[in-house]
Amino acid sequence: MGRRTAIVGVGQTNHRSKIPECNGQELIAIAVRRALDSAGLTIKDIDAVVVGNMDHFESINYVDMWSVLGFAGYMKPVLKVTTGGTTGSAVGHAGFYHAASGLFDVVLAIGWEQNSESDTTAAIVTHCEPLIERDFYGGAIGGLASQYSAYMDKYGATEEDAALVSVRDRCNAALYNPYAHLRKTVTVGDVMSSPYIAYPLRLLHMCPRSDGACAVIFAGEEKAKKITDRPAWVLGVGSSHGATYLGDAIAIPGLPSLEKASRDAYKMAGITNPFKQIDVAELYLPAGSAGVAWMESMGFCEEGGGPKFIKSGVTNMDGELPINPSGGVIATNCIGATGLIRIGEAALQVMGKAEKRQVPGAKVALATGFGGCFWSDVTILCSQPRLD
Amino acid sequence: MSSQKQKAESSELLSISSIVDVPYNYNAGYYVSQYLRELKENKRILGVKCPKCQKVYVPPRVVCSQCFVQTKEFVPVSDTGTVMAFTVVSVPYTNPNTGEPKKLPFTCAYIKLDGSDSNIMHCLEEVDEKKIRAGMRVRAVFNEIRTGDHFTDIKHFKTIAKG
Amino acid sequence: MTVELGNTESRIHQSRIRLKYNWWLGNVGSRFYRELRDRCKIWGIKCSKCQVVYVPPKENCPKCFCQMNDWVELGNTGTLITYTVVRYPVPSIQPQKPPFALGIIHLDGAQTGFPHLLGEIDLEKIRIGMRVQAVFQDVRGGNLLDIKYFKPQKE
Amino acid sequence: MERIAIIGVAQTKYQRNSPSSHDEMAFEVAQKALEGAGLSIEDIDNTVTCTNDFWDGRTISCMTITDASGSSKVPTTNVEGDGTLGVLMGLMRILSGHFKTTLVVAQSKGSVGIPGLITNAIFDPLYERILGLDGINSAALQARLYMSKYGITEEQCARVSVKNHKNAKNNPYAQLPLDITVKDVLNSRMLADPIKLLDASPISDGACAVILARESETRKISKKPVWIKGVGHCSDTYHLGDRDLSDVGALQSAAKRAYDMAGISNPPKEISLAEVYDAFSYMELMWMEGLGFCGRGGGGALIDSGITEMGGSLPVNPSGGVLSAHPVLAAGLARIAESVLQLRGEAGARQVAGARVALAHGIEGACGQGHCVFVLKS
Repeated sequence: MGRRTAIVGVGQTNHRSKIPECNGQELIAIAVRRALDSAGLTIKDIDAVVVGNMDHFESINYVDMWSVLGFAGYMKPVLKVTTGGTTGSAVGHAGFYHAASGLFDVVLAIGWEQNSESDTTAAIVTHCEPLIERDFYGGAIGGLASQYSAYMDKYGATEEDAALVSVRDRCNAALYNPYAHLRKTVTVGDVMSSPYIAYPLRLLHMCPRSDGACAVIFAGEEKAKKITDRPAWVLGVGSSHGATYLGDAIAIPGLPSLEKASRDAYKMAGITNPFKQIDVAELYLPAGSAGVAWMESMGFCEEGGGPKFIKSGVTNMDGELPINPSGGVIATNCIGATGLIRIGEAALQVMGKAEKRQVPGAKVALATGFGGCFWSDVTILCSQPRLD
Repeated sequence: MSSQKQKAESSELLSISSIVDVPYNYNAGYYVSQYLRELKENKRILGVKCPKCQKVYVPPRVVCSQCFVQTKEFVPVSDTGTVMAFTVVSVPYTNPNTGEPKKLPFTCAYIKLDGSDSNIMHCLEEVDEKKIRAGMRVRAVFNEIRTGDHFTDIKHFKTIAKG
Repeated sequence: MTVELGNTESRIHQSRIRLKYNWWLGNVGSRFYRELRDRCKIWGIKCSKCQVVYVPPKENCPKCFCQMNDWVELGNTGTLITYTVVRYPVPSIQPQKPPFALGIIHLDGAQTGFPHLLGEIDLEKIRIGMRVQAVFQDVRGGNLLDIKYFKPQKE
Repeated sequence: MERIAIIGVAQTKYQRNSPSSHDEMAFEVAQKALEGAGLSIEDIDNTVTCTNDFWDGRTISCMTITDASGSSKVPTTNVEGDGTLGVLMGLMRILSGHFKTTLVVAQSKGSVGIPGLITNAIFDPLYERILGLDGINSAALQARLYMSKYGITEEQCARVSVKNHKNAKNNPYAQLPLDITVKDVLNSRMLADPIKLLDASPISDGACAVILARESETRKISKKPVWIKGVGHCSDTYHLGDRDLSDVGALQSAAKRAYDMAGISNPPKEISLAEVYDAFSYMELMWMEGLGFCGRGGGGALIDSGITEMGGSLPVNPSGGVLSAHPVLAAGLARIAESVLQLRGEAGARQVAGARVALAHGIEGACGQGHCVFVLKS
């Protein structure tokens, strides 16, 4: 039977719009070295590696093989997991399954992207079915914008509601997170006066594209306890990746995949009242709109209650459920790393290592991943091996 | 391939630039081939029906994602439908099919055709977001010269005037 | 209309993925190509722990993960480890019209191989162990083909 | 390790320019694997897909087969790599205690793209790609070095091709069942010395599916379960020049892990048959050495001895191997599927009599940089 598993180390680069002083493998090495240092380990202690990114963003085929130069993977077990925007969270889950299976004790999970090497939106567009959908998809921005137009229509939400999320995340990044890419405080007025890039979303509603890498180290129970006094225990994982055609997934004003993935993760972790039981959340919100429309999917508010929930301020740093102390995806989006950064940031919170962005006393953290055909991954981490 | 200069000093950082150009012969398979043939020959939009839940999917596909049974029956759906969601795309990007900049703006719309239970992605003639809303009724406009290509055989969807 | 699998020919939709990429060389790779471009010099980098000289150089030792900073200037000559003569065409990626020769060269002073083209050579008389030397381009842009190819070294 | 079994397998017929789309192929094998196991989709509680964005010409290529692989309603992940690694992922998901039954689906359509361009993208864009390296000519560099170092002859490599194409005649799924002679191989068109057309695997379309289950689930089905006794995977370093291309250390390490787990100390004696990833004829000889079926450099003598022929003491690639059908990603999964058929005694004309323990092997990247080895037992 499987065994308890925890996160024992987290490392990430200082994300930027471009990092020309590193090639991709050197970028990975920075994150890996920081993760190893944070756990007091060396690369010799790593039993297996999982890596992920998107092939066409850097045009590298078989990245698992290429990436070994980023962690001296010579004579190590390595494999690659790629599921679109959910790649980072899927890599994290794969790291968890590696360790939980008992086949490997200490497992390194790596997500990375050097988006500055190509035209990210063009590469994203190629994820559409090439005969039916590719020509009219406006990239991830277009999908999110379409979804929010449907949400606005159904629940009367506004562009300003989405701007509030953008302001929250951008300000958190600016004030608290030295690793974030965009570190400038903005106001709702700033967001609303930025130009539309895909109606109803404006430039400052959206995430940037970033260069960066993240590494998270998972360990089985026995090893985890030896490595640190306070690991981040993985209590729950959930994942829902449905649909082949975007047409089947987008024209729905919520995020059914997130609802399903969080339900599975809550069940596994024993969470019955997510709003009360979760202390902090690191959510893959690629646009401010998602921070409004998807709140109900995790059970944080009632259906259509997103705007009211955000306006109440409970998700601010001093609120009852702080969301994205790191500044989230709207401040940093190195796509293949993004989902793993959410897991890493959530782990830092429950390990009490989140420094200036620490939510005091955080014990239970939620991390999500989003991508592909509007897919979701959910991870629940806890400072203890089980909920009280 | 060529190299690009970043800075003209001793710590000058270089990069390798290249156009990666990979042609693909995407294979439509059986279901989508039928769909494209009907568009071309009969200006007709085909869906496929799940024998279990009776849902109609456009474009046709081999399996019902919910029931995991093979679809067995093609059914024509209407050329009219409802816009379920939309966006007017104005962010510049490269069209990966050509390597050239994508022509902007365009309206990406998710349309539920009458008689279908799924949404198809296509473009609207209208590109002014103030004149588009979810729930709006639209009709397919077919190209006179059709080649069996979904993107061009249906030229776009046009707003159906009220009344 | 019922589904009759295999009833029609599949439609083939010809398209492509055509995108421009700009891969960063980083500090180490930039220095390697600057030296090649500006001074026709080939540099390797040595792992102080493994005592192995790598070419092309890289920041981290591929075997022990040490950060490497010990640059070693290598000669323009070396020994052929292995080779092949490519006799089939692949559109757009081949540096020369086939047939052309590829080899991996053990540069003097390095412990690893350096893959490159072989030129000024009788394609039927290449052999493992032969001595070769780098021929540089007259006009160099900071990429691998600043070395035109390796040719047999005069005895 | 808890006992995990393979309880269902299915393959498409492998062919060039298959009329089916990716999802149609994936659905065909997913459905056939379920039917073969006597299961319905409700019995599957998670899936793993194996797809590749370059081969498919699509970012997030797993999306293509999400519905068709039954992944829309259960947790799924996508291993972008050989099918053997997909099975490893499926296995770990079950061993974690969170799942009972995993459906693994791998597919690829080599005929959609241009393999030379797609495999060129395996190489480092900074230092290698500009040389026009691809899957074939990099293998030729490896073959030349390996053959020269150990005195392996082109005839010995040709014999692998003759054997495997002949074996393919007994495999209804194979793409290239051929009656050829060593002379035919030697006289076939030179691609990149020393690799000739008949030393190389074809361009193929195809899909393969495998169902894994924990022991408690195997009681529900009538088919004889085939047990996963050992697994190991390992990678060499990346730059071609940094590797000793004649070395098989990564395979030795992967095999050792799998053998240790399975309790195998004398592989040639204890293993009944092997399905290995022979993308090129010389590879089968090299992999034999790495798997410990003979000593280093003994691959040539091994094929000469006839031991690896059908009827020999260790038949290798009774299916015809990858030389007879090479649907990238699905190819390694097909090695597992074929091994399962052998251990169930359902391999038809290619059945190895009395097969009890089988080895299935997949590779990853250029020149076998990565390897994954499975030991299976009836």
